[in-house]
Amino acid sequence: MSSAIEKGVDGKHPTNETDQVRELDHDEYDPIGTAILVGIYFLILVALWIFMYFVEFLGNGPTVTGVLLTVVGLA
Amino acid sequence: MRISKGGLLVIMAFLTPLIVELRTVLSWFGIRLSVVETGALGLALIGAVLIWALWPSNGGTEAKLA
Amino acid sequence: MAMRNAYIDQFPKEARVIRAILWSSFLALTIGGTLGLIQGLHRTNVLRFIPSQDYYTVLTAHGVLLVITFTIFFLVGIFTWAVTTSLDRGVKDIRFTWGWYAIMMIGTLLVGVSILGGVVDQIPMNADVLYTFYSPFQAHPAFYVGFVLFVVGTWLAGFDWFRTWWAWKKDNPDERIPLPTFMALTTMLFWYLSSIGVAISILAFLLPWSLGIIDSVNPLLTRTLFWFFGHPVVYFWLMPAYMLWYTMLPKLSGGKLFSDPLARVVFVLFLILSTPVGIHHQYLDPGIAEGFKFIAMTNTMFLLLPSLLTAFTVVASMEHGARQRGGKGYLSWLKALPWRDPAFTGMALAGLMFAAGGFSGMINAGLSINYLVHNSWWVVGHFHLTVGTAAALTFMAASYWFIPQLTGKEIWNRSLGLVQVVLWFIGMTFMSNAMHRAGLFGMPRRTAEPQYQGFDFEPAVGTVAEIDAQVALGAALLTLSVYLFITNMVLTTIGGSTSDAIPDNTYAGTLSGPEDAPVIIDNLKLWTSIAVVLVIIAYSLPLASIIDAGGLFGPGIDPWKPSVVADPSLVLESVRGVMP
Amino acid sequence: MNIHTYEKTWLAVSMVLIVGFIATVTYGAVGPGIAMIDDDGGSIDPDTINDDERFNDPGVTHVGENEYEAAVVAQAWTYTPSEITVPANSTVTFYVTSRDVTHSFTVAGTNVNTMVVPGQISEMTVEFDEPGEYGILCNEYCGAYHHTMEGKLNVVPQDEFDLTELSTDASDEAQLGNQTTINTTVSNDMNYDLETTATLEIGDQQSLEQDVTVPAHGSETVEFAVDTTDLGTGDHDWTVTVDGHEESDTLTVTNATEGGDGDA
Repeated sequence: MSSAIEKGVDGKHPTNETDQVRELDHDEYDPIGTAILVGIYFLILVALWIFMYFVEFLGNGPTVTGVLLTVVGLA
Repeated sequence: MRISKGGLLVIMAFLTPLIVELRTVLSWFGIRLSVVETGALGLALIGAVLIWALWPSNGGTEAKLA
Repeated sequence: MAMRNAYIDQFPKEARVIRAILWSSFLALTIGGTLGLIQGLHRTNVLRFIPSQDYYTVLTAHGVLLVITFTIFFLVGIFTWAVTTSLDRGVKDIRFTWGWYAIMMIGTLLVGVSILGGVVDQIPMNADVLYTFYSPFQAHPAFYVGFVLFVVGTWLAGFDWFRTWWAWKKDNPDERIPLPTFMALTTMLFWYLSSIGVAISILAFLLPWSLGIIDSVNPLLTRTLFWFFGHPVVYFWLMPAYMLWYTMLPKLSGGKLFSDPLARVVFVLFLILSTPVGIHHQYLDPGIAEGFKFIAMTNTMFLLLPSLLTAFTVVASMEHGARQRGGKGYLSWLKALPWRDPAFTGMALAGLMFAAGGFSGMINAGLSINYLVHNSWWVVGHFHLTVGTAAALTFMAASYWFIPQLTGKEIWNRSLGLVQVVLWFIGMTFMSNAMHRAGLFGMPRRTAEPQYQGFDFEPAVGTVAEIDAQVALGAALLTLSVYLFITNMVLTTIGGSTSDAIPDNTYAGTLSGPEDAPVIIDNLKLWTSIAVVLVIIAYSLPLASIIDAGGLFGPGIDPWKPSVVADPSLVLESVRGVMP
Repeated sequence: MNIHTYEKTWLAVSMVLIVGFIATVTYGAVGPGIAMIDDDGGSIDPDTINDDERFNDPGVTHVGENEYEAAVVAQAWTYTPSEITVPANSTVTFYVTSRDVTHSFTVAGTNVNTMVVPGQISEMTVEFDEPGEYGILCNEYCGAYHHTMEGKLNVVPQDEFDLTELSTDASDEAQLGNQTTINTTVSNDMNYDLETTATLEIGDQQSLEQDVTVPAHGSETVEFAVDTTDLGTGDHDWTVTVDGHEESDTLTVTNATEGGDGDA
């Protein structure tokens, strides 16, 4: 419950949580955990996109196609 | 307790999509689980998480020594 | 008595309006959620107690109440909080604020009554036209008038915030726009731009047509104008959730926002790109050239960028909080987050589900792959993860923080709140997973009975019965979750005790503040101009060719009033009648 | 701007993802040749559908060697024709339009899917390689009985496919001694002439044959003259067979004295 209990000074800028144990500023903070998590998300996105497009979609029987004969004819 | 009660609740909730999707993924490898089997697998996973979470964290070192 | 500095102490008059607005929102959520359960059980054939033709009245009400009433009421409330809190000044004239709220309420009532006419014989109205109201379906004029009033109310709300900001700017000429105000204003700017589409569609075509002033409309034109507005509206629902993720989640995690400049860039990108994408809802429409569809896809794909950036910034801010609370390791810091807080946990789980919904959205954005998923149940699974979770669950979770701010009372039962948000996550897992999978084997959306005489669906995994069971289970859990939420809110408001322990009204500080952002980012005129240019590029040629081919008022399209419900066998007779 | 290295990397990776998505869709267009529904079908006034050359008799037409056109009219809550049959190894161009509200024409479990907007004609070309049976459904809400709107698409082996249709005009009753005729109109919707033989069998007693040539996209009527004297009184089942299609009915031959004024 403590997370919601704060002691603000001017009502505008939040101050430390009561259970905060240290203060990290922008320069000394590398969000390595975040990098790992979004990296995993990226890999899931790529894998699922490939699966969806090439297996689920292109493997899903008849598809609407264009008349490519003119293209072939020109080539 | 190795984790807060809130954290434990969230982990157990997070198992739901994992178990549901695991069944779909396994079927692509020819392993078809029935609903009951999936439920049993889910309960086993939840049990495992509970045992992990409730294991006394200071007891862990003793177990390692033994 | 200790000095308390909650929102109600700072802005008692505004707190009253916002309370009224949020209660309108919660009421819509409760009714809309209940209707969702009726649909979930009916479609899946678990329990059918309404005639199937009334399903569409229920569906219209469910859609309108949840994606328009619930979400937009919540966001005008929360944006009023954001603007007043971050500018540290009240609205200019509270009567004006009550005024636009009243207009939105009148609009809602008109729309609500006209939809209700679909099932109540005593009301001589009908609006079984779903929330998309595609012509030649024709609703009662009250439906269109109500819709317009509601939108006009939101326009006035935006004006309210703009003039509060203008007044603040006069007093603080050299200061950067505070982030929450920046977010509310950029959101409103694309809302003004995009709602022009639906305003033209209704005021120039549908309303005069329903009043009998004109006798035909061009269905493709009104449809395109709807989607001109219809995709930006999803960002209208989503932006308040983003604002809460940027300004509240870091604070609730015990940290600071990782980057204020990037948050601004994200909102500028939404302002620029939200509108010129609507044609991606019309990938399978005849009458629109493939090139225009490709342009819409490219814009849509680039619109992924601000959401992907948000994922990083918000998670990094949470990680910052976790590490300040003693979290360590590559991923073990996750354990240090305040999981017992329903406001935090609800928003975090909403963000997680949005990551999954983001993926199905990427599929929806793909031009050719749309053949696979268009108008299937997949799409319903997708938007129940986005508006139905990213927005709805974030709003509910945020209420555990906001209602104490607005009432000065502690939440009646915070543990129940935690159970409620977790229950939403579990229910939505079952429901949306099953919907996505059903869409892949071709089960359509928006249908009362997806069982056909001449063929059966062939699921890749499991059976149709299993899919149905998952959806029904999910719908039941979600409805239970809504009831737990509303119970908690009611008991907090009427039974809760006024407390001195309510936290101060604050939002997250920043690790990299607005001083790191180039001043040009705050130039709203510049970004709005670019947005207008992009809209002109994306829409002028498609609209011109639609009008050129079908005429401004269409090729003699007869109105179709869904209230005229005929027996199918009679209909078949009439079909034979018109056949040559 | 003070942007962290990790976030810059994520920005770059996100751009790669976006460009990759667009590249995949572009590949789909030039590789497998997927085309989107567009404005090629043109527009139409729904009130003139019955006068339209393509839609006044909707159905399948043969237009080239393995090429067919299928015209479909959607209206609440049915498709005309409700059952479409095409041969395997064919290219079929669908033309679909709506008489009333917006529908869809969706072949369930495939990627054949289009909106059907009144005033517009949806044109899409599909290659059918394998025989199969598919359901057609409407996935756009079209009124109170939307959920009942369905159709059928049959892709049959090439040797089982033709576009021959019979319709027969014959009397049910004839007087003994009189002649009666059984007229069968054979229509041919292939784009070449159909040369075939029409056969009439009455009970086990009579079998008549006639050679017939039905022009491409045309029809021809075959007239069988039946002599009732050979048949005798009573009920006689008859069958006309043309190109594997059959039409049957029963002819009742009555006695002149019992049969009244005898102008049957």
